[in-house]
Amino acid sequence: MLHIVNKSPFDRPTLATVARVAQGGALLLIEDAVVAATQGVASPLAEIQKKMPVYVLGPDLEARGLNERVIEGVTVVDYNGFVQLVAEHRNCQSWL
Amino acid sequence: MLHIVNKSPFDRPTLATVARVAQGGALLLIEDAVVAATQGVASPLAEIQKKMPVYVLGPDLEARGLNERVIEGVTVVDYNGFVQLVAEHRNCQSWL
Amino acid sequence: MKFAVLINEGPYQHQASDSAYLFCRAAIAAGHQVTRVFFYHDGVYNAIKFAEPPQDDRNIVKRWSKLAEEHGVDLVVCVAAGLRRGVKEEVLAPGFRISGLGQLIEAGIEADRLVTFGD
Amino acid sequence: MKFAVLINEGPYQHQASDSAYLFCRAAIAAGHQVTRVFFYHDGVYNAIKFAEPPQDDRNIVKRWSKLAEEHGVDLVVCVAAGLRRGVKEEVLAPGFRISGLGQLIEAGIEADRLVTFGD
Amino acid sequence: MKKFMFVNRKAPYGSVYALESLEVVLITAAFEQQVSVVFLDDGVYQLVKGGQTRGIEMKNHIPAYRVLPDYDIDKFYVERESMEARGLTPEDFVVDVIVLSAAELGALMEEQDVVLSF
Amino acid sequence: MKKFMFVNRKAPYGSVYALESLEVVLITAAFEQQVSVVFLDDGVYQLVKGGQTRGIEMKNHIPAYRVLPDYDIDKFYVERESMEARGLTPEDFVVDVIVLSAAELGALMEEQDVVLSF
Repeated sequence: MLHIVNKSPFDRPTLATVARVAQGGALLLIEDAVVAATQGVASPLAEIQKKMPVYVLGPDLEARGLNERVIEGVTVVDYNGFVQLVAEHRNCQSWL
Repeated sequence: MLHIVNKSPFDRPTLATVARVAQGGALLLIEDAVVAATQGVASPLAEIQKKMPVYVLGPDLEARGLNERVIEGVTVVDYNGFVQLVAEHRNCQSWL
Repeated sequence: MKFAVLINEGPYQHQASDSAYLFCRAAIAAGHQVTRVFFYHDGVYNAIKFAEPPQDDRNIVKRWSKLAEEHGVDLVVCVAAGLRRGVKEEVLAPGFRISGLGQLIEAGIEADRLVTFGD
Repeated sequence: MKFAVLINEGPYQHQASDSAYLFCRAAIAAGHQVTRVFFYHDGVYNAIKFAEPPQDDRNIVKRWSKLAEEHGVDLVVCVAAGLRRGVKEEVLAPGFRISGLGQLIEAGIEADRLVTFGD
Repeated sequence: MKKFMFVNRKAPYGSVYALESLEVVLITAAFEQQVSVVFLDDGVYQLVKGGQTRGIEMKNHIPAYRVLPDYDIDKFYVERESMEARGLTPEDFVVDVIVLSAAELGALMEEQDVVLSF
Repeated sequence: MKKFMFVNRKAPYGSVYALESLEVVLITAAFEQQVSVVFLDDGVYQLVKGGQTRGIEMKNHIPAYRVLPDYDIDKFYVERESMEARGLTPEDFVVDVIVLSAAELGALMEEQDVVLSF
């Protein structure tokens, strides 16, 4: 399952919920959630990375001026990559 | 200053921010924030109560079926009380 | 006392408009004056006259129009936020008018208290 | 592959409609089909034809209309959510149609993937 | 037949998602799919009984969950941690629920064909 | 003359509040009031320089903060804890900011006549 998160870990508990609930597949960070993948931010992302690969949407990082701060082990994708991730996984869940 | 909070402490960091920033006056919990004033919920409310009186909007508690769970030391007010609180304080801040 | 109100969200999706309305009504009942309600961000959607909620639900748009009619509350829809979202004269319910952000600042200057409702 | 999309927020206030649009465009460019975009909750505001954003900003409503025209994407506005908020035939931009929630469930059944965008 | 899951994570009344999610679930009944409805995080407040909405002049939609089993929608799942953190128990809810651990809920989610989140 | 404070607590682009808050601040300049603009929680991301919005097809409004000092709006306050928790420093921002502790910010807020929160 592809887990899609769009909220900052500072602003919502969403990423913590995913860390608790999600059993596998992959995680894609979009919109305000991209801040979770930047240096110096403490978030449940490290825990999630033990369970599944983590992707982050490049255009959202760039818009926020954060593209040079991405932490190691997170893969930056564009919208084409977003589409591919949805296609590759049997199902998806947008954690609203 | 009257501090007005409308979000659940489980869903947003707002109440934690108020606990950190607000220096005095009073706090009014409305809308989804009323859950912070109910039994068995761990939130920054206890810390805020050391600094200022805390009020909670009764109609919002009743709508959510939580009116019999209000913790001690929090005063339940109706919309009339909400208006009075705004009038009594020199200024107000809705923590959106 | 003179109150002004700022509403940042549309009707139904968030409780902001409901809370603001019940606050205004209580303020008026207590003898205060609500000089202006300013609708900003998605708040501009509160002015769409075509709204037709289910019979057993409250009609948020009509409630505001009625408050304007009965108590002279000035309902101002932000022109910039409205244009962006398609809330223009063509869709405006009675009692609402479209004007600039300056009306919000003016309300803040003239009222004794400005109370914001949003998400 | 057949994609369906659900949009739960209006234009501008949240990024949901932007993200959904860029996702749809990328999917079509990659050779996939976007069968239906269903607009629910405040998502119904994406269909208001009167929207007139500043010249230097994107026009979210027009973008959706164009996608429908050029790629046959079925843009469905939820009738119940639309009535509640005043988004009816009178305000509908080209390419959008109003129908029931059943169209969302049908899209979920028929598409290979249903992707949701919201707040 | 597909497996549909509806995920509710927001409190009722503060926003419309709880009500409009319920409206989707009701419609889904007509399509004879396999439906499960999940409540976690603040979504568990959507099931708390005894609410009186007169004071906020809204319609109380929560009792409507009780009619869903008549349409063969009776799988209501609540995540244990979310429930306990809010001082709630299954007796507080308007319908019978199945309490799941976070891991159990995650596994159930993996099995779904369509997951809708409100 | 009244003291107006604008409080920004949300990240830019994910929602419109950052942009439309800036539009209010710009208008306020014409009214010759005492204006301060505060950034805390995710609002501090509104000031991060170097953003390129082409990929999301939105307008980059953040450089517009640079024109505000021309209209005598130059009090930009950032709360220290919010900034540090996000791994940011004053060098990361598009304008010169005054970094305040939470308590200092709270005291400044008490002095205001009108506080607008977006």
